[in-house]
Amino acid sequence: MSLGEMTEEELRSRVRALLEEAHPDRVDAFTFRGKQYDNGLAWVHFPEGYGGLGLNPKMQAVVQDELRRNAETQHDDMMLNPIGIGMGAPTVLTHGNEWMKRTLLRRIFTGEDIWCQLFSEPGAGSDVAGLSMRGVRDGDDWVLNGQKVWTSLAHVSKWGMLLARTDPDRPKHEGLSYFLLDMESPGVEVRPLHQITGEAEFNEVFLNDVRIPADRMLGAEGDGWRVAITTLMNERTAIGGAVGRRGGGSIGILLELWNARTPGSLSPAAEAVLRDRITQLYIRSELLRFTSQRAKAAQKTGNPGPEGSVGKLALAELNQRIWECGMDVLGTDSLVYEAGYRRRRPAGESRTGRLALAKYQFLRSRANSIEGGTSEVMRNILGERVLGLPGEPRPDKGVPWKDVPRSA
Amino acid sequence: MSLGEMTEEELRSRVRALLEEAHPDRVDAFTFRGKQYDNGLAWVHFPEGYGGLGLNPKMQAVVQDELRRNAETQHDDMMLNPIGIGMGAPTVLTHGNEWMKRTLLRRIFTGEDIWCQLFSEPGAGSDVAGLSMRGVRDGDDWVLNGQKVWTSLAHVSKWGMLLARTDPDRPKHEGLSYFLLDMESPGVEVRPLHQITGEAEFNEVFLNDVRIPADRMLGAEGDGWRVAITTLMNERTAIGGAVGRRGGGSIGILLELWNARTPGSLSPAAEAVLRDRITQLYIRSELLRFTSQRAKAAQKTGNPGPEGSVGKLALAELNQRIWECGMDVLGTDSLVYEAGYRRRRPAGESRTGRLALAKYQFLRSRANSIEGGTSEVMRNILGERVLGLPGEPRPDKGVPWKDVPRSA
Amino acid sequence: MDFAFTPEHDELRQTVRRFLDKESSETAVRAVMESDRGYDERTWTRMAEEMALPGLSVPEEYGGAGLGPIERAIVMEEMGRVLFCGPYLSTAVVAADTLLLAGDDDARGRLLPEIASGRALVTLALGEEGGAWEPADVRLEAHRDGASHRLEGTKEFVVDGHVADVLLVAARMDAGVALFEVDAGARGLERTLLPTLDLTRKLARIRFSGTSGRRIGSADAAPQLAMVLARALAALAAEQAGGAERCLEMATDYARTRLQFGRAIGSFQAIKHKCADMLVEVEFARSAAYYAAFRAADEDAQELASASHMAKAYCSEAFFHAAADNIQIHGGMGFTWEHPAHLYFKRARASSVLFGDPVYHRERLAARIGV
Amino acid sequence: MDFAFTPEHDELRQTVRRFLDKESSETAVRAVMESDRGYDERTWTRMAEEMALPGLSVPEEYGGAGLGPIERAIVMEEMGRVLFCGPYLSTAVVAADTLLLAGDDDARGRLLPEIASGRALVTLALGEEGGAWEPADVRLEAHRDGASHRLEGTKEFVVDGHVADVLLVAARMDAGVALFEVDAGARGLERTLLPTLDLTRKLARIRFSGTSGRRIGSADAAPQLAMVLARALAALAAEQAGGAERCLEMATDYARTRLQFGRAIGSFQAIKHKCADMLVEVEFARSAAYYAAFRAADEDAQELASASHMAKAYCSEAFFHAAADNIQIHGGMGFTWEHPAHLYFKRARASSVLFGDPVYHRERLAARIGV
Repeated sequence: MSLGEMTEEELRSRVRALLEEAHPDRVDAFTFRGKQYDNGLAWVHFPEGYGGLGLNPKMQAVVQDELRRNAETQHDDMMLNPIGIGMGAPTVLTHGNEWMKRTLLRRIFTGEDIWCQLFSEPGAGSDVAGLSMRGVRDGDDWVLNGQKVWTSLAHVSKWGMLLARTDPDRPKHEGLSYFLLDMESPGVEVRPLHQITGEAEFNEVFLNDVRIPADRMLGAEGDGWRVAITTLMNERTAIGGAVGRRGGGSIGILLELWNARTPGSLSPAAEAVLRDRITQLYIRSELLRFTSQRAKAAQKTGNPGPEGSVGKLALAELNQRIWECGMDVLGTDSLVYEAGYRRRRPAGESRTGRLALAKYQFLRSRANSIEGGTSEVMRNILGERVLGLPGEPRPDKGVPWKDVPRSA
Repeated sequence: MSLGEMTEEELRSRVRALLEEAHPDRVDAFTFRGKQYDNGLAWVHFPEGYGGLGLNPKMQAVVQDELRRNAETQHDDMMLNPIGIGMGAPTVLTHGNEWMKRTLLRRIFTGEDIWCQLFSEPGAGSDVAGLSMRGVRDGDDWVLNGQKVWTSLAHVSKWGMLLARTDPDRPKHEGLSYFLLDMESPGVEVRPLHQITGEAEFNEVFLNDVRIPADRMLGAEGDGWRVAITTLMNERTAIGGAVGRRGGGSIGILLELWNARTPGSLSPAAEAVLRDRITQLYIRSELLRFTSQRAKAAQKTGNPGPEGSVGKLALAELNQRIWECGMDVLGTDSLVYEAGYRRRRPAGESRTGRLALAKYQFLRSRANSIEGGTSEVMRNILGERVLGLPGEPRPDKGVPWKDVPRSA
Repeated sequence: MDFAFTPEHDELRQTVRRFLDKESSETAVRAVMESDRGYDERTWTRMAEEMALPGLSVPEEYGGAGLGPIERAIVMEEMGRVLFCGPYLSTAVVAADTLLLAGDDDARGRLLPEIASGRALVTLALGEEGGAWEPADVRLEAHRDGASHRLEGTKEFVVDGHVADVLLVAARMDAGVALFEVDAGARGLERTLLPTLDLTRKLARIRFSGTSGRRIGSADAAPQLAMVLARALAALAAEQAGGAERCLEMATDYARTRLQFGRAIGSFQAIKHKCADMLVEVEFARSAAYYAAFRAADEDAQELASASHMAKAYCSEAFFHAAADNIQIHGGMGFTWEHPAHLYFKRARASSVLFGDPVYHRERLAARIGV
Repeated sequence: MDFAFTPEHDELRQTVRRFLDKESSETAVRAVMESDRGYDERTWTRMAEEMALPGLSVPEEYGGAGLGPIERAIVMEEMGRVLFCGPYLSTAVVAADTLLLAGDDDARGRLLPEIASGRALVTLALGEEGGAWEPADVRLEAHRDGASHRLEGTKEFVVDGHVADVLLVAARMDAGVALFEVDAGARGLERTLLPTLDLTRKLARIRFSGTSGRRIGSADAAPQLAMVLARALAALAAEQAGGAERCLEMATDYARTRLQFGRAIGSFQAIKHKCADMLVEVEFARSAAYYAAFRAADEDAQELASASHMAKAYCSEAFFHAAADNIQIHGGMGFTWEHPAHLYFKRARASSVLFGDPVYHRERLAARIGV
């Protein structure tokens, strides 16, 4: 029989076989996930030999279920290599060469190699395709120079998915190529990028005459944007997508803060005003949940409407309002920032406890309307793709990249 | 002595001489204003023979003062011919030919001829210079065809200041000419334009093969936009300019409505929420007053800043919020529109009494963010002229008008 | 599952939309709104005979279609889109629910078939001066008089009260608030059509002077009335969502085709982003209305109460914003009588107050969720 | 006449701006905000010796410049623009006013010259836990003990309280609320620097355990304190207006120069119109702050009270909006620690709460105007 027709029961027995070989309760995650990969149970929809069995993606749920049934420990933490597993693997499978698929997919799944994404640049924010990092061919290598920014995990990554400009004479989308960068290469410098909270979730990455072997290019020269689309399509943007539980998330904390307020600290009138605001925020939070539920229901019935597209914009706005309101509820207590602003990698204590979390989120949420597409860009997308309104005049359209005005 | 050096006392005695000749308490407005004009006391800064004495504009105040001192009745109602006096006269004086100045200025001032302005068209709103009304030369006449809209007073006007396209092959600002239209000409049809309140403040004006003698053109052929600027510069846009008294205007009525509310019709909480909203609106109303005062003070000291430019935008927004709040204060009473929607010219009863006025204004105020420059256009002006931000790409720039895409 | 509309639902929506496109064009709406009756009898009859809409949620045993709140929300949403002028809310929604819930078999048997067949218009007379909508606020009094009762007092803002054949009147009695059936022809009944801000929904003041009424249901109908009101809010919210959707469509259609400065105005971010923000509110409004409809459907009284407060509070504001922005985007044209934009604006304003305004409903919701 | 600034005013503004450009650069602000003292002593001394700013509104007889609230508003507005870190608000505004109004010649004579010369930092300790700012809310107690008094209790959010040489403490006595002068070195005094959200203004908690204090002024200082607070609000509002102005400048400068899609981002209406709306709020904020300053100048207590509530309520929100929009317009960059945008955002948030938040002040204003 061909694996394509493998039944659920056959798959379950294959999982039990894996558990005979290596059991999560007895071996570490690295060892177990290696075996899981070798048995084609990492991504069952991937081809045989690449961590899969060529099955329908839905079948992966069967694997996870069987693992949950037969083991206490679950070595399924996607977060151990989110970008590698979420975006790297599908990109390598679709556009990578044989060497990449053979060598890298397994190490991605085991978490041996952490991956990061090197697209954004200081001069290319909303306009990513306008990026400036230069890649020049030199013998069997490409030599790269320039700076990337907003790179999560760069400081612990082995591989970076990098987009660079290899032909400035073509219009911006057409002059890009896509590389796999060994983050340990000479000339790669990673610096923490501190944000409003003092913490550094992200990095700046500087490339100074970094050499990348030509066979580390994904897709053809000048075909980088198409490859980048694959990566971005797989960006696991939970933003606005997840359906939380009632009173969960930000609004839940706000309600806790409200109910924990010091009696008498507010006048009855001030309480009434704040209560009306909080109720509005509660309603919006619920409606955001319902709207994602509608989106999911519509996907099932196969005719998804606009309800799926509004989440990111609405969530960013709502989250900021909620935390602003939280600070108003805290009143003078909001003058104090107990956790302090220490310049370092994200640490727990700024988010432990309702109070610390509220203050941290008040600051952190300012990024919600910027990261993963600014609210201005989201409104363009809603206006143009969903409502069918015409785009703006585009002075950079069809113009050689080198001739398009850009920030220094 | 030349009149330029006429002293205040000399001017006052000249006014008293006029009063000997014709006294407001004894003669009607038409007769009196005729004499006032003949004595050069209509617009003292106009030249002799054209209703003025070639004096400093400031001296007009002296005339009005002297008239108030010596007469009960004041024949000074600018509203009897607002567009003629406010915009027509200066335009004629600056760009009109001798015949126009000799014949029309006096009749404007006496109110014998009411004037209207024929610029806007259905297809040319924010983009007035894009207007379509065609003017074609035929012998000694121009033949005009097309439609104008939003024309106040057209139904009672003798003369219309009309902007038409005489050269479609030039870019839009360069192909316009400016005409004086005798509203009684054959082919001119005036239709009332009813608005949200049912009333018709404005008109639509249709021109069907209307002939205008060539010597009724102001400025040169193709020079119409420059002439139009003169007209628009003199538009007496009180909007946002006037400094009202505390608690006057819209906010005053809102406070009256609030204090006249039925006790117990609102819960204490609802009262607190509305009170906070009303207080915010009160604050904005005061700040709008202060800001206009600052503008006036800055003009005096001769270094006006941005404070003068924000009024129109702020007032439109504020006025709408105030009347929305007024309806909320009225609660279920806002379900009723006592005055009814009768299709006719503006009539008093829809605005008599606090209640009727509030409901009328709630509807009428929707136009505040559209008439005299939409809020979107005002934001462009603030952004570009005040803050110096760059303009948008302009596909119609320098393109022959006939080649610029436009609405049917 | 929540928000899972069936093919039958979509079919119903399409049928209703086709019917309304034919029967409730802008011309038809303008004609009817200028009339005193405020609806077209032929259309209403057709709606009953061809579509069975008046009896949509009337049980089959009473000659209705026996469908539920979800189908009703779909119908109201479609009616809201075209500002349908007719006694649907008063008769087919509020009155039908009142009779269904009042627990009076005799009244049900007499009146529901009349409603379903489109022969009778029935409306609930609840609100009074000062305009509170809760049974507790009823001041109109009923006194026993032999077999029947006599009603004394005035009802305000009674939807279609000037044309209803039968009035269901909430009146105060010692035991609490009870419901009374009053014939439109009864003596001592004075009905005044109010000059409404929103011409597309007629309201009447009804004065009762010793008017005789027949009590229906129990001596204390407060709980039933609360349920009737919650379901009415859900239906009204769906109508508002429909109105908001239509405003967004009008605005975007215009923004796509209206050219200024050589560009479609919809290509300017000022307009485009206004439309995008409208879209978010419209989708939220639909979520709110649908959620309330689904809660009404599974008769979860507690959750329905919260959901209906939520829906009415949010949909009222979303519709008003959409209607106001639609005028703004249309510029001067949107401000004229000839353009339909102002009709939506007035409907939005009026429906936001009918059965309680957003602040009122948020206050009720806050109490329920313990904020 | 209102809002008529003289050439001297403009001259003062220019001088102060030049001084601050030199002494309070972003680098300087960052250095000082990271320090515990929270200000640069050399800058403060220079501010006294070269500019006579600490004593700006101290009468000449006490070694001050004898200028008034208008000049002070100008200085605060300029300081707000650059987020000047220093004891100006605490010492030169609030403490100086307290001493001026307390009506205690001896205290005036001893302390005002010290303030004017920049030798002493003085601050008013008013607020307490729960954070109400009215004399009526003071709970800290003072008990007579021979010639002096003993203070018992805790003050919160005392501006520059950790570095002040002298504390002016509002304490409850049977007669009402009185003011006490407490030496920073006094026994039974515990001062804790609070980790503030806004690093550019330091706050301290001060615990008094039988600490001895010398009473200044009358036994009931409530009216004086109310006036001190009103004048403080006017000054703080001017600082907020200055901060908002600067945010608008930063945003527009960036929008002019930052290119995306081959265009300056300021040519996109999304950004351009955001800036235009900021401009309106900034101009309104200045109007509010200036009006309060002019009312403080002509010592119209009633009108000043309303004006200061108005100014603090409005300028707080205008500054916060401007600071938030400035971050948004700067995109990712505006969210980094390296960029100054977040410093304004935190200052805006903190100053909107200091001495009462907008809802609080609107409630007070409503009571005054009878809404």
